[in-house]
Amino acid sequence: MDNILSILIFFPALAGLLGFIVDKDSARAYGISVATIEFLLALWLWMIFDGSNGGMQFIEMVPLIADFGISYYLGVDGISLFIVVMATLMVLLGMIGLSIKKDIKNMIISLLFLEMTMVGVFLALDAIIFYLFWELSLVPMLYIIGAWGGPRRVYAAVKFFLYTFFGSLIMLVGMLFLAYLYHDITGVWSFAITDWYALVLPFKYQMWLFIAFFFGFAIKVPMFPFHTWLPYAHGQAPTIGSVILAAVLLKMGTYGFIRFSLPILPDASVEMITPIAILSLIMIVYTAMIAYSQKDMKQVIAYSSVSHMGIIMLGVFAMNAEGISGSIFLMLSHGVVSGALFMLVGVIYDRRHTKMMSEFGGLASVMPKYATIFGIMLMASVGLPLTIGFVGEFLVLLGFYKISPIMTLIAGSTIILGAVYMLSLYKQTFFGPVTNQENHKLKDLDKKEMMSLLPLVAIVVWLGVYPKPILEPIDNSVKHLVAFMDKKAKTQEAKDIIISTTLIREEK
Amino acid sequence: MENLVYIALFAPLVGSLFAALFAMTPKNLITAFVTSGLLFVSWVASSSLLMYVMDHGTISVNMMEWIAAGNLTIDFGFQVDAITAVMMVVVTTVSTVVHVYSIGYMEHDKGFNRFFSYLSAFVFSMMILVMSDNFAGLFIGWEGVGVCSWLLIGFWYHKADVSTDVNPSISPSWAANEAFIVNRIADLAMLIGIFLIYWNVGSLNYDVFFAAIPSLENSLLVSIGIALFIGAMGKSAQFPLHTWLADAMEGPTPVSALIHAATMVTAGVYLVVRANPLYAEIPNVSLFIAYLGTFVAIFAASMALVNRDLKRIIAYSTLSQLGYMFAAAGLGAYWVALFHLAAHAFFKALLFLGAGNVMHAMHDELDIFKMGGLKKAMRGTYLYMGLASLALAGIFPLAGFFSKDTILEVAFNEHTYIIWFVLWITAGLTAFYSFRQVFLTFDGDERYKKETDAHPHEVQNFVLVAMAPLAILAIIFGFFMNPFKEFATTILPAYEMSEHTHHIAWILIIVTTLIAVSGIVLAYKKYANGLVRDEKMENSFIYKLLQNQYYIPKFYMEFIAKPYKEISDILWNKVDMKVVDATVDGIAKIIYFTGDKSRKMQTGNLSDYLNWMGVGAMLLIVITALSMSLS
Amino acid sequence: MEQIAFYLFSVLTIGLFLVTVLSNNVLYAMTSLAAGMVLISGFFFLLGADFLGVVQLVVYVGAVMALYSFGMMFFDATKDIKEKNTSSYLVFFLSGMIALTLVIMFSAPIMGENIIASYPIMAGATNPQAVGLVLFTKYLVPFEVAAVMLLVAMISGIILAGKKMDDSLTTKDENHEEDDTFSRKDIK
Amino acid sequence: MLEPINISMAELNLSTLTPMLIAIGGALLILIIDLFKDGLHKSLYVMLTLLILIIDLGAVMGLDVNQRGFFDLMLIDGISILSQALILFTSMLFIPLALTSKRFHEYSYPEYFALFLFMIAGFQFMVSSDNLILIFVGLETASLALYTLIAMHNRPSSYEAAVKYFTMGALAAGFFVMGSAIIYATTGSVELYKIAEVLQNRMNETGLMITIIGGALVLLVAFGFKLSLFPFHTWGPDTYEGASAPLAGYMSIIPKLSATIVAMRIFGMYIDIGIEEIRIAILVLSVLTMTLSNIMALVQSDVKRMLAYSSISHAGFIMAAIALDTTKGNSGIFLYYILFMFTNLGAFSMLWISRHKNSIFHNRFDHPYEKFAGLVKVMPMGAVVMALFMLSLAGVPPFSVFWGKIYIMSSAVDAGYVWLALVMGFNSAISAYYYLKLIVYMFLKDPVNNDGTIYYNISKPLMTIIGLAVFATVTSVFYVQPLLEYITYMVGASGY
Amino acid sequence: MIGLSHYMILSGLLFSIGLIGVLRRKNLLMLFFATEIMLNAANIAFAAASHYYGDLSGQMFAFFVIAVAASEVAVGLGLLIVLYKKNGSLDLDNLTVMKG
Repeated sequence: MDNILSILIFFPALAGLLGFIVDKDSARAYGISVATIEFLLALWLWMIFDGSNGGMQFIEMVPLIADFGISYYLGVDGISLFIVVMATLMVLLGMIGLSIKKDIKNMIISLLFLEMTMVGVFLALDAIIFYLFWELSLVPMLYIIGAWGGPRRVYAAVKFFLYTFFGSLIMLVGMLFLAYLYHDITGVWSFAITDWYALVLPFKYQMWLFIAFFFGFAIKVPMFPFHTWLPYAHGQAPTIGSVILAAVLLKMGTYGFIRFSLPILPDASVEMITPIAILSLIMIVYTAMIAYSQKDMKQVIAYSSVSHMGIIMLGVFAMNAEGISGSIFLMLSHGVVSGALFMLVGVIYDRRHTKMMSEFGGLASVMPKYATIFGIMLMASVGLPLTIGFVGEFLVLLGFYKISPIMTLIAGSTIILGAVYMLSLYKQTFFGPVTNQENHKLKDLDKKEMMSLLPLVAIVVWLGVYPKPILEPIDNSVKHLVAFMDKKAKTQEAKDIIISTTLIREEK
Repeated sequence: MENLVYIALFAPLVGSLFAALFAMTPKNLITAFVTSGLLFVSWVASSSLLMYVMDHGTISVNMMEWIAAGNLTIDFGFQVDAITAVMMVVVTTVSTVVHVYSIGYMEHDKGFNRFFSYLSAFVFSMMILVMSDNFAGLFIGWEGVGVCSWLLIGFWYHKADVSTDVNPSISPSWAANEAFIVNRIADLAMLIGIFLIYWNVGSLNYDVFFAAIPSLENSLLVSIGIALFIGAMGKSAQFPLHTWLADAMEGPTPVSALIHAATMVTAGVYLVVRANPLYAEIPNVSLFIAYLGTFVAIFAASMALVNRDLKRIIAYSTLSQLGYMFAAAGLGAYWVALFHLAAHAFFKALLFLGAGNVMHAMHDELDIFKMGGLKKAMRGTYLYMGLASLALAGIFPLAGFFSKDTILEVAFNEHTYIIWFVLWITAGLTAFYSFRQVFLTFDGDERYKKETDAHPHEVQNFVLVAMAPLAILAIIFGFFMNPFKEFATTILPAYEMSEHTHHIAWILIIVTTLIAVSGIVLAYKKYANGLVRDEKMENSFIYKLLQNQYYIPKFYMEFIAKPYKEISDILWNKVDMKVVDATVDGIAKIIYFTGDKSRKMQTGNLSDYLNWMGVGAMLLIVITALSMSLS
Repeated sequence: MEQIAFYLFSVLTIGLFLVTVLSNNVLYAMTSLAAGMVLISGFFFLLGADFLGVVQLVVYVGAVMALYSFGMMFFDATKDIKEKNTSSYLVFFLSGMIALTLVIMFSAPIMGENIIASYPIMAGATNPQAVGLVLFTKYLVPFEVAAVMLLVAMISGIILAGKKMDDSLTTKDENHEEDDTFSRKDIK
Repeated sequence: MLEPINISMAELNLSTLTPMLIAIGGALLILIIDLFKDGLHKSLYVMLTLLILIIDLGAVMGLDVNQRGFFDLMLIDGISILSQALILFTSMLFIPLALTSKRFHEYSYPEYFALFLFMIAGFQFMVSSDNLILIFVGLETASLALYTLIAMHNRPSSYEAAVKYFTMGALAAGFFVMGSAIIYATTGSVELYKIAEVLQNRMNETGLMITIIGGALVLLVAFGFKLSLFPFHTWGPDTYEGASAPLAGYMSIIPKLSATIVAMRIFGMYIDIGIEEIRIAILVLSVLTMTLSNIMALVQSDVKRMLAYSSISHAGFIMAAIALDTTKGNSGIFLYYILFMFTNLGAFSMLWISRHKNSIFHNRFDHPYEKFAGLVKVMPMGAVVMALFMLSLAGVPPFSVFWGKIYIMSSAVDAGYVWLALVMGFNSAISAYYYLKLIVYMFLKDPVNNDGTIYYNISKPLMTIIGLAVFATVTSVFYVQPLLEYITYMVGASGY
Repeated sequence: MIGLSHYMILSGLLFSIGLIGVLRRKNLLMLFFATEIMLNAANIAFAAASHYYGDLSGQMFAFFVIAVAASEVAVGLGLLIVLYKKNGSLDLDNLTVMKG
C-alpha cells in the first residue's frame, strides 16, 4: 500500500462527506468508528515505517499545476509520523469523550474534516499543499468554536481565524518568494519542500524569508506577543475544540519551523536564535505568571499551553539533535497532556457548567478517580520524570543549554512556575473541604470519560518510562536534519552553533 | 545478584501499585500487609546486597535504555556500591518499620489504602534515587520522592486553609505545595548541573563523570558543584530553602518520620557524598557547604528552642542534624556524614514515631504546653522518645554520640574552629530542646486534663514492637562505627584524624558530652516539674524572632509569594489584556473605524461621486508629478 | 484672418460654455450650449474638416438640441431650477487645477515633426470625399458598430420611456398570481 | 477624382468579425421574433441567447491566433480570443439566471436579451482591437446597453443605480475621448501599435514627456472608472445594489475584464516603453483600491453591497497585475478572472435565489446579513455552498480564487514587488473578516426568520448554475494546470 | 500663426469648463449639457490635430464621438424620463437612497 498517506488524509474527509447521510442519533458512533479506523491506519503506518531511516518515506507525488510547480507531494518521516498518530488518537479520544448534544452530526463531520486537514498539514511536502491544509484547518475549527462555544464564541472564533489567516498570508508571500528564488536559480518552478532544501540562499534573503515564515508559524504557535487569540479560543471553545487545538493545531506552528525554517534557512535560523529565544522566554515566564492569576481552570491550561509551547520553540532553536528531538517529543507529550487536561476540565464543565476555580474546592473527596487522573496529568504537565512530560522538557532544556546557559536557566524556571500555577489550580479545585453544596452531588467519571482518559494516562506513563519506540525514529530524522543543516549552513557562526551529531560521533 | 537488585528496587513499586488498586475502596488491611511484606522483602534483598557488596564490591546492572537523543544516552542503570547499600538498608529498615507502625497509626483513616500506596511509592522513588548509576536516574528519584512527599504531606487534603496565626503551615495542601515548589527551585539548579555535566563530559553516568573530573577545568567543576549542591539544598531543606520542612509536618506522622527525617531529606547529603570526587576537587565549595551546614545546624536549633509544636521541634532538630551532616561532608569526612545520616535516620524516625504516638493519644494536639505528665499513660513511648532524645543529644553509648562526636572531631581536625565551636554550641542546644520537649510532654503536671479533653492511652503493642528495631539500632548502631568506616571507605575517601586530634580526642568527647549533659540538666531544671511560663521572656524580641522562624516564612510570603501573585495579576489584567490583546484588537478596531469613516465618502450623492472623480484625476496628477520629480 | 477667427471663436465659445455651466436658467444654458456647438462647427470649418462641421451642425444643433428641448419640455424645466451648488470651491479648484495641467501639457511642443499621416488627406479630394473613403474602408467596422450603438440607444430610449416601465413586475407581489407554467412545475 | 479602391474579401479577413456578427445577428433575431409574436416566455429567449452564445463561442474558438482583419482594425491575438471566450462563457453561465421562479421586470422584455447580446458584441469589439476608435465605440455600445439593463430591473434603486452609472460613465467617456485626443495630438495616430512606435521615437523630445504622461493619465481616469478603481469606484456599490443580483455579478466580471484587456493593451504599452510614472500611478491606485474598498466592505450590513466592495477590491488586485506588465502577471489576470468568475457567479446566484420581491428583513437592503442568520439550521446545504463561495473569495485554499491569488502574488514577487504581494496578503486577511462575517451569520447565529422562505426565488436552472459554480470552485485545483497552460500560451503568443 | 497648441489649449479650457459643469451641476439635464461640452472639447483637439498632421483619423474619431454623444443623449434622456416619472425631480440631491 504505497498510497497509505493519501488514504490517511482523505479517508476522514470522505467519511465526513458520507457522514451527511448518517442518521443523527448514530452520528457519534459513526464518528468513533471512522476515527478508530483512521487511528488504526495511522498505527499501521507507524508499523510499516522504517524507524532507522531518517529520510522521507512513503513518498507520493502527483503534479497538480506543473507549470507553477505545485504538486500533490506527500511523505512522512520521524518528525511528522508521530504527530499524525497523535492527531488521529486525539480525535478518536475526543470523540469518545464527546459530551455535546446539540447538532452532534455537524460536530462529527467538522471533526472528520478537521482531521483531514491536520493529517494533511503534517504529511504535505509541497509548500502549497501544506498551506492548503494549513488554511483549511481553520474552517472546521472556526465552526467548532463558533457553534458550540461559550458566550463570546463568535468573537473568539473570528479572532482565531483572522489572526492565523493574517499570519499565514505573510508566510504565503514568503513561500512565493522562495519559489521565485528557486525558479531564478534552477529555471524550474517548484514548491516541493525537498527541492527547496537544496537551495543555498544569500543571507539577506534568508533573513527576509525567515521573518515571513516566522509570522505564519509564530501566530500559530502562538508566540508572544501574538498569543492573545489563544486564551479566547480555548476559553470559548467546547472541550473537543480545545483538545484538538492544543494537541494538534498549535503543533503546526512549531512543526513548520522544523520543516521549513531550519533546513531551508539555516543561517538565518541561527542568526535569529536570540530574538526567538527571548520571545520564547517571555512566553515561558510571562504566560506562566498569567496562568497563575487566572480564575478559570481552562484559562490556566490555555496559558500553560502557551508557556509550554515556549519550551518547544526553544528546543527547535537549540540547533542540536537533543533539543530538536526533545521539542518534537514535547510536542507529542504536550499534545497528550494538554489534551487530557482540557478533557478533564470539560468533564467538570459538563457537570457544573462552570469552569471557575472559585466554584470548586475539595473535588478530590467527591471525585477521587477524576482527581487521580487530573493529578497524573498535572504531574506530567509539570514535567515529572517517568511521565511523558519530562522527557521532552529535559531534552529541550538540555539541548538549549548549549546555546545559552543563562537563557536555559530562565527557561528552566518553567519547572518552578509550572508547578506554581498547576499546583495552585489543583489545590483550589481539588483540595480543601467541599465548600459548595452543589459539588456534593457530583458524580465521578463515567465509563465514557474513563474510556477517553485512560488511554492517555497509559500513554503518559508508557512514554515516560519507555520513550524509545518514539524517540528513536524522531531522533534519527532529526539527526538527519541537523547534519543536513550543518552541511548547508554557510556562515561560520551557524556552523559553530549547529551541532551535527554524526560528526561528533566520527570525531570520537 | 542482579535479581536481588531488582527485587530490592521493585518490591516497593509492586506494593504501591497493589495498594493503588484499592485506593478508592474502604480500608483493607491486606494492602498494609502486602506493602509491608514487600518492603520487608526489599529489606532482606537490600541487606543481602549489603553483605554481598561487602564481600564482592560494586554490582552494576543496566535495565534498559531510557532516553536516547543526539549523543545523549540515558539508561535505567543501577549500581549498588557501599554508599548505595548503606542507603538502601537505612531506607528499607526505616520504611519497613514505618509501614508496620502505620497500620496502627492510620487505623481509622479513610485513606488507609491510599496511604500505603503512596508510602510504598515513596520508598520506590527513594530506592531509585540511591541506586541509580547516573544523574538522570538520580533526578527521577529526586523528583519522585518530591511528588510522593507532596502527596503525603497533603494526605489530609480535605482540611481547610487557616490563617498563619492558627497554624503556621496553613493547611496540609498548602504545605504540600510549598514543599513541592521550593524543591523545584532547587531542582532547577540540579538540572543545570546535569546539563553542565552532559555538555562537558558527554555522559551522565557517575563513573564517566568522576573519571573525567581531572580533565575538567576548575571553574567548571565549581559551577557543577554549586549547581548540584543547590539541588541538594532544596531536598535537604538547607537555608534559605528550609521553610518547607517545618510546614511538611502537616503530613501524617509516619510520613514525617520516614520522609522528613530519615530518608528524603538526607538525599541532599547523599548527593554530596555520592559526588565526593567532585567536591574533593573544589575545596572552596566544600568549605562553603560546611559553613552553611554549620549555620543551619545552629539556626534550626535556635528555632527549636522556643517552639511549642511537638513535631516542629523534631523537624527543626532534623534540620539541625542535616546541618551536621553537611558540615561533615563539606569538610571531606564523607563517610562520617554518611554514618551520621544512618544513625540519625534511626533515632530520628524513632523520635517521630514516638511523637506520633503522643499525637494519637492527644487527639492530634501538638502543643507541648498543653501536655505534660504523659509518662504515666504512655510508658513505652516515653521510653522510646527518651532514648531517641538521648541519642540525638549525643549521649554515650547511643548512636548519636558516636556520629556527632566524630563530626566535631573532624571540625576540630580541619582547624575550622568556628565550625567546631558552633557545632559544639549546637550540641548543647540540641540536648536542651530535645529534653525540653521530652519533659514538657511526659513529665510534670498533667496540663492536658485542663487544656484538652483527651484521654491519653498507650498505642497498640504491635506498634511498640514495630518501633523496637529502631530503638535497638539507635542504641547499638554507634558500635558499628568501625566496620562501617571500613566498609564505606572502600569507595569513599578514608578520612583520618591527624595525630594531634587523635591525642586530644578524649578531651573533645568530654567537652561535648559536658555541654550535652548540661543542656539536659538545664531542661530538667526548667521543665521537669511542670511548665512555668515566663511572660517577659516570651515577649522578648529574640523569643518572638525565634518563634516566628526569624520571620523568614513571612518574608517569603510578603516579598515573594504575594508580589508574584500581584505581578501576575498585573501582567494578566494590565499587560496581557490591556496592552498585548488591546493592541491586536486596537489594530482591528482602527481598520474597522477607518472603514466606517471612509464609507462616508459614499454619500449616495452623485454630485459628490463626480467630484471624487475630479479628485481622483487630481490625485493621479499629484502622484505622477511626485514620481516624476523624485526620479 | 485665421487668427482673428480663432481668437474670436475661442472667446465666444468659452464665454458661451461658461454661461452653459454657470447659468441657473436652463433655457439660457441650453441656448448658449447650442450656440457654442455652432461655433465649434466653425472651428471645424476653420480646420478644414468640412464634413465634420456639417455633422456637428446636423447632429448637435439639429438632433441633440431638439432632444434636449423635448426633454426640457417633458420635465417642465423652464421654471427656474434651484440648485444647491455646494462645495463650489472644490469644484473650481479641481477644474482649475486640471485646466492648468492641461494648459501646461498643451503648451509643450506637441506637434511632431516626423509624423507620417496614416490616412493622409488626399490632395484631389474634397473633405467629405476623403472622409467617406476612409470611413467606408478602414472605419467601416466602427461605423457599423456605431449603427448598432444607435440601435441600442434607440431600443433603450424606447424601453425606458415606454409605458411598460410604469408598472414594475419586480416589486409586484405575486403570491396569488404565480408565474406561468415553467416555474410552477419546477419550483422546489 | 478619387481612384476606386479594390478590396479583396480575403484581405478583409472577415472571420475576425464573425463572432461579433453572430452576437449582433442573434440580437436582431430576437428582436424580429418579438416582432412576429408577442408574449413568448422568457425561457425561449434565454435558450435562444444561450444557443447564440454557444455558436459565438464556437466561432471564437475557431479563430487563429494573431491575425488582423478589416484594414488591420480588428486584432485577434491571444488575449482577444481568450477574453472573448471568457466573456461568452461567463455570459452563458449568467444568462440562465433569468430563469427564476418569480417574475422580474426586465425578463418580460425580449429586448433585454437583445440588449444583452448587443452588449456582448460591444465587449467583443472592445477587446479585439487596438484602434482607440473601435475600442471607444465598442465600449459605449456595451455601456449604453448595460445602463439600460440595469434600469430595466425597474425599481427606484435600479434607476438610481443606472443614472449614477450612466452619469459617471459619461464623464469617463469625456476623459477617454480627451485622453485619446491628447494621444492623437502627440502621435498622430489612434492605433496602439503605431502610437507605441511614435512614442518610442518621441520619448526623448524635451518637454513632451509631460504630455505623453498626461494623456495616459487622462485615459487612466476613464479606465479607473470602468475598473472601479479608487476614487473612481463610487458608482460600484450603489450600482451593484440597485441592479439585480445576476447583473451585478456579471458587472463584477465582464465589463471589468473587457476594460482590463484594453487597459492591458494601453498601459502595458506605456510601461513597455519605459514610462515608470504610469506604473507607479497604477500601483498607487490599485493599492488604494484594494485597501480602502476592503475596509469599507468591513462595515457593510448588506451582503450584496459587501460583495460589491469586495469585487472592487479584487479589481484592485487585478489592476496591480497590469502594472507588473509581465507575461506571468497578465496570465494571472486571466486566471484570476476565470476563477473569480466561478465563485462570484455562485455567490451572486445564491443572493439571487434568496431574493424577495419586497425587502422583508430590512427596509433598504435585499440581502442584509440578518437574512442569512442561522441558515445552516434552515437550509444546511445552502449555507455550506454559500460558505464555500465566501471561503473561496477570502482566498482559502483549495478553492478557486486562491489559485488566482497566489498566481498574481507570485507574479508580483517575480517582478520584484514583494511589498505588493505583502499588501495583497494584508488585504486578503482584512477581507477574510467580512466574508467570515457572513459565515458567522449563517453558521454561528440563530435564525431570525425561520419560515424557510429564504430561497424564495429558487428554480432548477438556478440550482444547476450554482451546482456548476460549486463544482468549479471546489475542483479548481485540477483544471488550473491546463487552464494556465492555455492562458500562458495565448498571452505569450500575443506578446504581453 | 495659430498652431496645434493653440487649439489644444482651447480644447483643454473647454474641457475644464465642461468639467466645472459636471462637477457643479445638480440638475441632471444640465449636467448632461456639460458632458456634451467635454466631448466637443475633445473633438476640437481631434480636428486640430487631424488638420495639422494632415491625417484623417482624428476627424474619424471626432465623427464617432458625435455619434456616441447622440446615443448617450438618447439613453440619458430615457433614463431621465423614467426617473422623472418616479421621482418627479431631476435633482441629484434627491437621488441618495443608496449610500454608505
